[in-house]
Amino acid sequence: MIDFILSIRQLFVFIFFITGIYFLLSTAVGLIRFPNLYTRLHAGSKCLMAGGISVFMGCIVLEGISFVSLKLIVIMIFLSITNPVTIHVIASFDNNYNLIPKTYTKEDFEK
Amino acid sequence: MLYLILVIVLTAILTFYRVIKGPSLPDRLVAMNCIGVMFLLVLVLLSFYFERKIFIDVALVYGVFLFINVLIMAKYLRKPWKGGVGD
Amino acid sequence: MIDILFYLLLLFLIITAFFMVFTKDLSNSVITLPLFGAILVIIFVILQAPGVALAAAIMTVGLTTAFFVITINKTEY
Amino acid sequence: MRKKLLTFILTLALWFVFAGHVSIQVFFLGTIISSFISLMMAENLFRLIQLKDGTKDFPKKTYDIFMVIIAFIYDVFLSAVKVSRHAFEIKPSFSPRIVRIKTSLKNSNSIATLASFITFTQGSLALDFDHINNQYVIHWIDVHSDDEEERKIARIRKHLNLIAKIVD
Repeated sequence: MIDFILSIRQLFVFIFFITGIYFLLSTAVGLIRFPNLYTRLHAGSKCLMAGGISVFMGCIVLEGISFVSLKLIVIMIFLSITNPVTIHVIASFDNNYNLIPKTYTKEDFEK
Repeated sequence: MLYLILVIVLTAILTFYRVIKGPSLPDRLVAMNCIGVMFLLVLVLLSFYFERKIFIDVALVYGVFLFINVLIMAKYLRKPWKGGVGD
Repeated sequence: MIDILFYLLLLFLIITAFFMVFTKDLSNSVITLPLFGAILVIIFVILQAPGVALAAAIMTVGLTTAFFVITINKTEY
Repeated sequence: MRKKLLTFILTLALWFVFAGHVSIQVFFLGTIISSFISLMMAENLFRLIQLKDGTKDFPKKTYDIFMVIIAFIYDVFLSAVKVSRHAFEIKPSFSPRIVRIKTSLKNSNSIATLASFITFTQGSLALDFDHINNQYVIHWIDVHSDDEEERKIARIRKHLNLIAKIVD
């Protein structure tokens, strides 16, 4: 019975790590091959976070219930909160998408 | 476990191509963010490989400072507005 | 097996250092600086020195890059 | 008083997680430091985090927050599969488009939460927000016709109803 539970745990760890490798590789290939800035931002936000979350989940399953897994959960929640903020800040780096904010009137741009 | 770390480091070297040959500044910033998160994963996995719990603290501190870095770069490296109204 | 990882990281360190020195634009060089620090942190972790790794993570990744970025902002633009 | 007590318990729990083990010294030092933090910063902390109806109905609200986190992780994996399929094609084909969507959320906290949800749903990326007209500016990665656009906007409405239950 104990061997059965151990083998199930090894299987889950293996699956999580394989999916993590796949998403990280797709991040690198996407950043190289995509033609535009905004499409690169798509690859840099979604695939990267999916790979990170799956690697962290594999580590948590490998560790079990202890303080180390709690610390890993804290890192994971911090990463998943701050990555959209980072992507949004980089996306508003240069305003090239024909958006003029409404707070500036047209006379301000004429000056 | 060690093969996983090797694959992630090779992926980071592949991503560094975008830092070398990026047309504009935000492309390089996105690639820098991706390489930073990959190195955070490498730090966590090395802590499990050596079985020393204190290495996770290094990963935590590194993650906090990576986030602050990207925000500072995006605030201070951007060019001001054409009208000169920029904050 | 750990030696292959160590030599791979040293190769990556040399690549980032050469790119930092030989680019024309100054902001490209600043963007590569935290990557240099991160590789240094991983090398310290492999050499079993967590205290030095914590200090390097705070110094190289955090403070030095922030000072350089603010200095470039006050001189160029 | 309830805000200060809640801040004290949360900070002490975070202190124990970061310390790594439970002993009497960790408890005494954590009590001193987290009491300082809760006396100084409780008002500012709860001014930033605005829940609906304050801290009433706390167990039901934790269930809702848990459901939001589950939906978040599910969306991340489902959208990463779509983007990675674009990455491994022989000739990558996109049809990007920039769309504006009106929302009915008023609270600035819920607007930020919905923006991070839009960044992680399938093929959308929140670029900016107009505070005058209450509308998001969203970049889609593949929209081939107008009907598909309607269906994808309807998926965002579902997240909006989920968030409006907790904050706003």
